[in-house]
Amino acid sequence: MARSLRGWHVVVVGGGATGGGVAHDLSLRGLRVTLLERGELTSGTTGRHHGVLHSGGRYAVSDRESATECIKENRILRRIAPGSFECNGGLFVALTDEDMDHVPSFLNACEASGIPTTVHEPAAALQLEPNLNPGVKLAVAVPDASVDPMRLVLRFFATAQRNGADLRTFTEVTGLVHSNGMVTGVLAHDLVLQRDYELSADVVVNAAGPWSGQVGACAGIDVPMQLSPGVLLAVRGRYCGRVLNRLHNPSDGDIILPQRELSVIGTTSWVVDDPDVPPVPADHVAKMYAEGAKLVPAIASAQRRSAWSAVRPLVASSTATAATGRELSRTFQCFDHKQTDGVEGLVTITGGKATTLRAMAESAADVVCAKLGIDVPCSTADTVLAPHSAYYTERSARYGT
Amino acid sequence: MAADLNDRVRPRAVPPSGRGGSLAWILQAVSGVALIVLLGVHIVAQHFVVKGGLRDYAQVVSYLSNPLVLAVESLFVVVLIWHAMLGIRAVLFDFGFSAKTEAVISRCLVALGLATAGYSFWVIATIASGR
Amino acid sequence: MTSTTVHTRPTRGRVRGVLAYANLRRRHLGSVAFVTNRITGLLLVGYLYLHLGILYLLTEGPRSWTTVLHLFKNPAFLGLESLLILFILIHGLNGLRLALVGTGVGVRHQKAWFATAMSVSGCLYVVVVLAMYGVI
Amino acid sequence: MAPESGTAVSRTWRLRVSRWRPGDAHPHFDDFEVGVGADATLLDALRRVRSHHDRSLTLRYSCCHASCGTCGMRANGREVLACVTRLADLGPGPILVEPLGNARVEHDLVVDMRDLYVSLEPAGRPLVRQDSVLAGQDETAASPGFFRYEDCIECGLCLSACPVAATDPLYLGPAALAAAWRVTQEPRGGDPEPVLAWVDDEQGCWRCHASFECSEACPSGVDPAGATMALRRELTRRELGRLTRLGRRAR
Repeated sequence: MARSLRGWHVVVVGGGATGGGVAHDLSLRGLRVTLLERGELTSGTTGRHHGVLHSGGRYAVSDRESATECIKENRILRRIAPGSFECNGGLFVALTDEDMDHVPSFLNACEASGIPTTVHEPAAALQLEPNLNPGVKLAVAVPDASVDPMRLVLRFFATAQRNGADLRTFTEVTGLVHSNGMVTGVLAHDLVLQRDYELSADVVVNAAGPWSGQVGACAGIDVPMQLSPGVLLAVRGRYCGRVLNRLHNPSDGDIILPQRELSVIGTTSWVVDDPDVPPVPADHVAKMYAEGAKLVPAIASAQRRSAWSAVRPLVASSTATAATGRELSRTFQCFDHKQTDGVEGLVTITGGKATTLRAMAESAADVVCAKLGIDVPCSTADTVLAPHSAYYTERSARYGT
Repeated sequence: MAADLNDRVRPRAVPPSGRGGSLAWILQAVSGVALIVLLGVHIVAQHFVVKGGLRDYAQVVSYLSNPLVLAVESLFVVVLIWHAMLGIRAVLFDFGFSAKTEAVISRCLVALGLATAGYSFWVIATIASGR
Repeated sequence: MTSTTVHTRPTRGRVRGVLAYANLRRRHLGSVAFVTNRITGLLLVGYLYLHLGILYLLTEGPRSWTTVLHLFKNPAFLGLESLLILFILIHGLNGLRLALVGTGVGVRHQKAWFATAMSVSGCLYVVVVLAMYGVI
Repeated sequence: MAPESGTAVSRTWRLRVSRWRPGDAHPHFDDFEVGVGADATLLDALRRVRSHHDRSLTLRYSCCHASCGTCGMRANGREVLACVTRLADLGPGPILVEPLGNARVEHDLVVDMRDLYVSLEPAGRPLVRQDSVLAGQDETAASPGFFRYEDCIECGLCLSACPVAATDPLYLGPAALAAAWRVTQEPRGGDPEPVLAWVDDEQGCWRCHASFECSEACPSGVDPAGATMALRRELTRRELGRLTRLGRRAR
């Protein structure tokens, strides 16, 4: 290798889970990383996702690949981020006969995906979760957990920062420096000092989530995005100890997640073009109340704490353009634009779920290292992350005191 | 683990005496409660018992000549001055002075307290002796 | 790892800082109690030294004391004296609340304690004023 | 309370936002007229300002449901979480939006959270605790125990509201004292003794003047003032215990 590892400079665009994972992975492998985020870290989709550390049960029947990925990552994350989850497990709850029909295929699919399950009769289920709908017919326990989306991802950023990554918040990417099919850097605008500057890079990783399309467009590339917002409702009062899922094909409002003193009900799914300010339709919020009340009747009269929406950056498979975005596979995709569009020096990583952020980062980092001819294996699966507070306590003041 | 972080996190002028803060505060609270009693006695004995609320010179002298009154008044003076000085110290410490300045303030207040107590005892003594 | 000290927290300048919490516009009952306790406390210390100064006359002998006595008898002065009693009541009873609450007793009802302290002070003050002006 | 249905008819709100950038002598205020839904939150309005009026306005937010603690600021002089504060509750007049107090302003509405996190370190960063109380169940019900994030979301509102922190940079602050009490109650394998020794100090729990502003400002019901007083009760109990033991030994 001509230069030392620190000689290679990678610019990561986007301060969400994917950006955090990639910055951590590449810094751990020894590369010099600069990350640009136009707002605060995790202020995009990452901060606002449901907060479920999926066991994969939800996708076992419909998306086996996604499910297997989830359970693998679920275990890794518990190992590398100890103490960051409410590890109470999850329950898939069958309420109607139609749900009961799903049980056999659900159990088989879970087993095939390597997801441990325990079946509970109604009496046992009500003992575990007293607020559960008394009409419960069957409950299947899986290793779900509750996540604090901001703090888990902040651990990745804190570790990356500790390993030398330069995390620049409130810095917006206004363009990509590219000529004759090669991206050599980014044009950055510091929102605080109102200053424009250019940042050269050996590889630019586009981890901008729902905005990946806009970043790709800066180099004339059409990233096949499908933006699918979902509404989430947080109500005051913790109505369940563990994550409650409705046992049927994934649809709206069928997960209740306990988090601190709140219960978060989600989610819905539709398709939009503009990722910026997704609306929070009142009828969706009403639907959350209705669907949530099926699992836990007390939710119907729970006091609303907040309702918001977040945009899922899904990968539109070139063939099927889905109506609600839910049909699309929930695995992630990593585009090396040298292969896909003949543009060197730009990698886009998008799609997937929060639970699989480490795996997404690993595959993106592998692609980057392969492009740069660096043969350093990924070790994020065995490296315990720094505490989230380290991001603040070890951050040197950027603008001087 | 938490202990070693302690000094690294916040260098301290005064080494952690373990009882650094609690004694000062408890004394302030105890002296305050004591004052409710002592001040109550002082006001009632001095101003309410007497018709018109004020004693002329002779009555004051005779009142102070009684040793029990002398003892209670002296205790009252000490506790009151102690409470007052701690109170002023708490107010001044709210200005966020440096540790060194705060140490100086504490010493000055002790001196002021002693001076005030000295003066008070001198007053009581001269009156009681009926010069 | 950079050294971690807490010195970097900027206060709004010393005097401004103290004045900051003196303005009670957007503060709650707890702050009202804190500020009243502080103001009455300082006033009482002021009175303590005034009182010690006047007692000096007693040491001068009967003549100077009786001249001052007349001054103390007129009703205007009595009004001032009653204010002193009010401050003592407020500071004392609020101080009692702080002593209890400050050691974790009745913390949940701290506002109720403050309300009782103030109302008891008010009632006793009325009794004292009546007694002073010889009504009772 | 049924969910607020009704069309989100938009209304015009007037925001007066504090602006400051490294190098400015002192903050100035910019006024914005923002059209958002009738039941929109302060965060919705600020995000709209950012996307439609002035991109350079910098503020922090992440979860939008008062669970991450990044969007703390002062609205009309009161410490709030922007994401759950409805504009309708902030009154008609221009809404004054300022950064948190008692912390170094980095730019506009973003303050440096370093001191808050540094003050929380010695308590050992308790993030998850055990609990068994579910909403709608009376506490005596034998609902099974579960793990749960602590209520404290490290938002810094208590530190901003605290009058002692306003004047004394060395004061530990309500957040740290509340964290110390949590560790004392549930050591979680750590040793609470050094934590108690750490707060038993003139700049620790004995510095609090019981104004209870921190508990009024706390959006998560942590009651830091109650925790500080509980620390004092524990320390006083130990102190009196020690004195009586000394007394007995002396006799």
